[in-house]
Amino acid sequence: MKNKKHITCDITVIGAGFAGMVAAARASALGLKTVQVGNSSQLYFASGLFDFLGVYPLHSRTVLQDPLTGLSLLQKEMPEHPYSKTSLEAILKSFDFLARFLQSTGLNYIKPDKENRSVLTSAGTFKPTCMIPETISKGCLLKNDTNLLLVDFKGLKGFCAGQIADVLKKNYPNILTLSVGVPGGNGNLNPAYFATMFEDSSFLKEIATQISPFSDKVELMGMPAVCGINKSLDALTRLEKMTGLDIFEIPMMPPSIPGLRLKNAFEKKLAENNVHFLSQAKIKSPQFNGSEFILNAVNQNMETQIKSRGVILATGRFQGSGLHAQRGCIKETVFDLPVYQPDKRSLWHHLDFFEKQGHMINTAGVETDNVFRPVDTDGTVVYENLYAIGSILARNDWIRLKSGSGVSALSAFTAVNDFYKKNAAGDIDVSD
Amino acid sequence: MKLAYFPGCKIDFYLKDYDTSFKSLMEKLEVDLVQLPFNCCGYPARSTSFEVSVFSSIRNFALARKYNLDIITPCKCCFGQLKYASYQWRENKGLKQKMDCLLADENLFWDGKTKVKHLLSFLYNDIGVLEIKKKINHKLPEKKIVTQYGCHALRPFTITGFDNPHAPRIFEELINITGFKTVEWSKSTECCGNPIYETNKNLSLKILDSKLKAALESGADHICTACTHCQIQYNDLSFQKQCRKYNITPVLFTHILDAALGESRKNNQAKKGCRNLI
Amino acid sequence: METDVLIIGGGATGTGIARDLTLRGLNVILIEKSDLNAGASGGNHGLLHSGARYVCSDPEAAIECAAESKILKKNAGHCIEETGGLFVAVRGDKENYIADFPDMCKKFGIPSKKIDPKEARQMEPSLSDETIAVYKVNDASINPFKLSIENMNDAVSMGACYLSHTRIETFKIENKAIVYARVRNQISGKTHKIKAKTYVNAAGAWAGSIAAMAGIHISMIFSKGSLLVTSKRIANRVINRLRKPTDGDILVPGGVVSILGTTSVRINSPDNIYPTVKEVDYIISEGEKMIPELKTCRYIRAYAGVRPLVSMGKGNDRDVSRGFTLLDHEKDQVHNFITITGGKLSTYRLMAEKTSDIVCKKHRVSLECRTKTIPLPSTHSGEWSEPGVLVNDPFKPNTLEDPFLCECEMVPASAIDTVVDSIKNNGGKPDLSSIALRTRVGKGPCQGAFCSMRILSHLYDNGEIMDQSGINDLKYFLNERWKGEQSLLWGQALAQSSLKEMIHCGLFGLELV
Amino acid sequence: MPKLKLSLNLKPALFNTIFQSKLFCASKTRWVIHFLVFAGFTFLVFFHALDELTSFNLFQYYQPTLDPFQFLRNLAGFLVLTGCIGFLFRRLFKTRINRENKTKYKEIFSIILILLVIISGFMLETVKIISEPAFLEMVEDYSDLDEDTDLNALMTYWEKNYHVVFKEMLIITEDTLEKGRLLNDAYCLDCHSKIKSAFVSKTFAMHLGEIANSLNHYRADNWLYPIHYLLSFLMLICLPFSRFFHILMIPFASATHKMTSRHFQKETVSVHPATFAACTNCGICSEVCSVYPNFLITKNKQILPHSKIESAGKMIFSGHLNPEALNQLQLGNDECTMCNNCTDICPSGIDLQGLWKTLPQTLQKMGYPDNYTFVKDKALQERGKKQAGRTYELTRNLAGRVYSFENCVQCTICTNVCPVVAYAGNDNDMTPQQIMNLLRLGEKQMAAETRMVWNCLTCYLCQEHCPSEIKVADIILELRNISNQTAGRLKIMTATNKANKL
Repeated sequence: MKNKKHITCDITVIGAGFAGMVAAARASALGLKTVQVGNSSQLYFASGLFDFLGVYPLHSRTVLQDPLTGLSLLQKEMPEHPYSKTSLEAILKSFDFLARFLQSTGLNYIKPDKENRSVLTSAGTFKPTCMIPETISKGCLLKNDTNLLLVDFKGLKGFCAGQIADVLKKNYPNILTLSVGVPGGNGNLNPAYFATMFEDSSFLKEIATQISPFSDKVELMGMPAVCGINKSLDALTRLEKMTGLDIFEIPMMPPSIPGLRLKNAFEKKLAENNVHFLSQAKIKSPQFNGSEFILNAVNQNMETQIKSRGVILATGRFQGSGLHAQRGCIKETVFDLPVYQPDKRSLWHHLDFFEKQGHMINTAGVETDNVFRPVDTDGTVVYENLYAIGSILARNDWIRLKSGSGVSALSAFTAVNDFYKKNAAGDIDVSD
Repeated sequence: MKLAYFPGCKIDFYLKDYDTSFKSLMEKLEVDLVQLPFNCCGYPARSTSFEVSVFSSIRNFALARKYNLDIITPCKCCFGQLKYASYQWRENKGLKQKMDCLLADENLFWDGKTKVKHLLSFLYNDIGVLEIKKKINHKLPEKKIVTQYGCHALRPFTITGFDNPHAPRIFEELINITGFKTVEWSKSTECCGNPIYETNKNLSLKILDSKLKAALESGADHICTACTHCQIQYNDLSFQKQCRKYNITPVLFTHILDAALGESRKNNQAKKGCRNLI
Repeated sequence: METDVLIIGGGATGTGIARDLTLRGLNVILIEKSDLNAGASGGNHGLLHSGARYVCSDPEAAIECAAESKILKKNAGHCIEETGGLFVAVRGDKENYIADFPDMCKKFGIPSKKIDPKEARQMEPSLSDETIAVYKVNDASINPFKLSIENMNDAVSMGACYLSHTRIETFKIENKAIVYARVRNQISGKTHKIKAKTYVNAAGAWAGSIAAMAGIHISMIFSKGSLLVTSKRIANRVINRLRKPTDGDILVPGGVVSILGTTSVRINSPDNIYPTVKEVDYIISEGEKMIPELKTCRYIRAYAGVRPLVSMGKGNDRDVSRGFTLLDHEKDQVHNFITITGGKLSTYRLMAEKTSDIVCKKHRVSLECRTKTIPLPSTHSGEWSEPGVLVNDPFKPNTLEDPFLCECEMVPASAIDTVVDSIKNNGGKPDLSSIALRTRVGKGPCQGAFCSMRILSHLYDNGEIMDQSGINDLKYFLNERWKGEQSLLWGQALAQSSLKEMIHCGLFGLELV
Repeated sequence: MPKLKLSLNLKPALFNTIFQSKLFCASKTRWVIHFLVFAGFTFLVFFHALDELTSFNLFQYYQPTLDPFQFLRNLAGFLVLTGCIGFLFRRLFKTRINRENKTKYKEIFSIILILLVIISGFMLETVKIISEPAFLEMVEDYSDLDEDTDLNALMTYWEKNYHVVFKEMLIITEDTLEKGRLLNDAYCLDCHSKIKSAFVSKTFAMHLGEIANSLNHYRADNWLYPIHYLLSFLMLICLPFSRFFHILMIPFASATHKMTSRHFQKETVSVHPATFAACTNCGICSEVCSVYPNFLITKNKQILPHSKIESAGKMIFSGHLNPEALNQLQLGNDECTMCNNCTDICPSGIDLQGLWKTLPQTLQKMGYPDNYTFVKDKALQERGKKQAGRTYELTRNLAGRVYSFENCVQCTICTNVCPVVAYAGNDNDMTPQQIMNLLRLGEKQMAAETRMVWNCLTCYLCQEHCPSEIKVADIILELRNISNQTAGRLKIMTATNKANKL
């Protein structure tokens, strides 16, 4: 027999990825007693950039400068898409909430603009995105004739300034590169540990002395996104002062430091807001007794019975194990909800990895009503107070559309607001 | 309330202060401590034999069960190991059988009912922050404290269930009621380095040094521990020189709370500990 | 360029011929339209047959296999793991085939030993409990990549020349003989002439189209075989189904994985082949009868190869002899052109020997074949195609100066450098695909998700790549990996591949470039 | 051994030597038994054996046959006797933790020797009491009786009151007794107290019966004397070689033992090897040993302090310890948690903890380093060797079961959060994730021999952060167990090879 524990709460968020975190943030901000279950390490995979809608339509691979035109087209053409369930204002509001929430933890984001921003990645490509951390923001100042210095660090795998420069050479001819030797080790640097070194002022000074010779040759400097974890902006500003350059970070492949910053910020603030977090627990045999959900959060040593009026399902897709693909079909793992999916496995994936329309399997997921409550095949709501948010939502190929964070934030925000409106607040307006 | 006091191997010889202040604290909170002939919690044996380590813990549980007592320990390492062993004992049928046989040889048995509490989780869950706050009669000066959580209580969360493993709060809340103020630092949940002190002292101290630097950046006056091993690590002599350089000293949580609960008349040593702090 | 012999095709046979001929003192150029083992040589089980599989269907091949297997074990031991093999029949398999098997083995001198099914299950716990008969044979597993790399390296060390990414454009034929071949470098796009005394067409499945350039018709049949790679080694020995050779009946251990195959699907062209979902499911459903674990285990990837068969006018592809076809085109009025195709990996050396014999006859070289006796040397750059080489090689406790670029298969930066040097030595251009061919890079569970980027930036760092081609290189490499993945993505493999898509499409937006 | 530095700690040593204070704390019954022997014997040694030096000088009228000396001697003898019987009883009928028979016999020998000395003493006294010849000689020497009747009277009196046994029957009458009493008062009373006080010997004498005559005949009093002397000397000779040595060494050990946690951490520990001899093999240390349960499972006696000190003594003094035993000793000592329980309780006052602390250095010199050092050093020499005929292992437990690590998505989060990877630099080789990959590649043994496995802080950060929820730390700990076993095997192998070469 495992040790048993009982918790009663207003709302349970299953999942601790980006969407789950936003939901828990919103719920706790509204004063709901919140329990969160999941594995927050998924945020190590988050780029830390909040996309809204980057590419639409897919077949023409149109990179959107102005997401709003794309959105209206998408809402017209894809009425089932999560974005089509709500308005532009709601999306902007959810981003706004998110920005304020993160600001309260000391993580500054540049609020959404009318235009998408292009963020340089470590592959030398540009990623269209909407809301970005302040440490990355100066990269948007990059123009074709900018004198740019790209810095990499010896031993930091997967990031080569020369590579980015070579790839960009055609359009950005004035790029200089510099490989900085890291004081106290020239070998194998792991980003998370390396990032902490930037919070040390003596380390910053040594880095700065290597960069300073370039300060009158260039106006802008790009470096891998490893500049500090908990005080990233502070570290970056200090480095800027020492070198006299405008500096921006370039996101690289996971484990991503901007993602880690998000993780820390969410975790800290949510714990302060008294969100009860059950790390790595799994929900087994959830039940609904007519008025509340009874969820068994099981982990190795304990079984926590959660009685909760509402449930937010933010378990993600395959990587987050919200969906599980067997050889023949795709299942939802917690409530066994109906999953919208291609008819057979041969349709799941295209032969070309970079197929422009994207792989069909990425549209699989849970279908919902307008407030993100999962619906049955015939369109009826499965449970009154069960919401599905984030990447588990069907018909949203967020990887291709570059719409991951937007859909997550929007659905989380809408779902929690809806729950609050119906269950706690009466008819108070919760739009703020 | 009556609990079996599990001091762990090190406290008696290396950290008598912790022992006395812990006892004095428990006395003030009206908790009776019973001393049983406990053996090692089994943590050190994790390196050499899984079976041995589990058995060591289970034997302690069986001892406490004999007197129908739950276990309380001030050591995070012991706490973690006891939790871990109880989990393994329950999950692993073959292991359980073997353990049960060995216990029977000594006329002992265990049914899995004994609970183990760490000082902090006991204060937080069983006594309650508000209850303690009521008893505080001595407001301590506003000093800045950073907390050293101690790995083995915190992780793996799915076994210990101590507190949110990524953003724990218990320790801070318990300190903040005393008047001391906790400040944030990046390394509160990281290891102190003690587990490899014997084998790789160099690395062990390097880790400790990085912690001290981070604590300094946060502007703390003291590092507060609630674990025998962490405190022993911070007490390391070669390291203390550096502490003095940075002007940060390690303090035991029991000293802080003990001081906040008023001076104890009986216990001289505990009194001294409190005084040093204020 | 001028040489004695121009070999077309860099598979096991082509490289084998190159080594054989250089050992007999001839000058050789080997051209390959992509890179080593691009065809059937890279798309097979990696099984060194004991011959037992063919005792009933093709005794001739069986005897050849048995003899060759002995020679290879002696001379190329470093490419071979002597696993031993089992022939296993499960309930429902044809009784008379089982009954005939030992006699046939005996008849053709192939050692086999009956084993009690219970004992067999102790030897290989993964075997089904429906097992009814088991025979032990001398099968072994062979690393075809290492084999070709070592053959080529040895040939190059003796003066041969290897040109990768070089495709035959035309043959200039005059007086019933090829005067020169015009070839095009696929990467630079430049063409040039290669003049040789003899031309050997060892293009495997593409032998027909090469021959066609010389105006000769060879009627080829293309039979696609798909294979699956499991994420772990399921059995220690080669496990064959004891029945008439058909689909999904062999499981071969290959280092740390097992390879399950195959299928036999008639296709029209040997280009652009890939395993399909249907094939994958079929192979698993057949394999799981023999080894139930195959139903649930994780698969890393699937790949397909094309068996180049020369039509003899029979019906079923499986009935076509697996023996090889060696054609001296003198009869077709091209005197200095030889085609070698068909056959199997196990007999590649024999095929090379026979071909070289003809070449030597034409060149009036009287030296005997020496590959039978001279062991294949092991080279440093060849070693990295072996899984976990690191462990064999001086294990540096200090990985700081030499970080692993491919974490899954633990390939350090120094290994990449070694391989890059070797590629450059052979006149090739180091890119992700050619590196992956010669190392274990990208063959682990992550299928290139992380290592591709790390290696690419390492190459840029070292100045091996200087321009924008890196992105295309990356895309090409990932797509090649993807072809092998897409048919078996479910469970954890799907989670892994979605992570890969998140990185390369979601973050880097490579699909937009 | 490290540099020896003797600093004496006299007060507790004195206390422990005279009152056996530590034994008293450890076990009351044992203290009682032991103290009986100790007190009795000490008295006998000082006031009886050495009476020429002590008693005669201290007490003017001292005579061994005078009360209270006679009584006290008997009492002391009796105490020793009871104590020894207690000793024997405990050793024969009470099982104690893991006592080897060999040591038991050795101890029993010592006890029996004491018993013999005491018994021979009592016998001597007894035969002296009953001895007619001795009586007559005394009469000759110390009286001027010349009448047969006087002699007869004294004899009668002595037969009655002093239990001398005479050959011929004496006729006892009131008169002769009265006369005898007077004569006794006159001649003997100065030197002979009432025989009652020699309560042990008297009892013996009264129960001798028939043998008494023959004893008298053969002058047992004459030849028992040298026997008693010889036995006493035998004991004296045995002193340095047997358990008796502890009599001298306990004061020494107690005096040199000066252990505090501060000293301990400063690493200024020094243990004089001579203190090993203070060990009486009482086993009390093992009863309180923190890691006693480890012994119950591993059955490695070298976990228990009383075995360890014996082996350590053997190793240091004679070097005659086979590789297996040395390995066991290393493993056993490795289990020690340095809790000071044994040292705290040791009745002999030996600085056991100090010994445990210094033991690894000695063992390392003999080729049995701790496993971390072993793995670390081995990495330089032996890892480069090519393993011939590599086989792939298919096993089934956490480190051997693919299910436990195959879900790894290679994200390197575990590596990124690992403090060892972050701070160890060249001190470390593999990262946690690489360990998982080594396992997947079938290289379990290799994985177990990496430094990472021994550097691991067991802080569980990796496990807590793994998005695939792989039990990274648990696997690493399991590998450490494997490494522990194989390291032991290798050490024995190397040592045996070395020995064979020599």
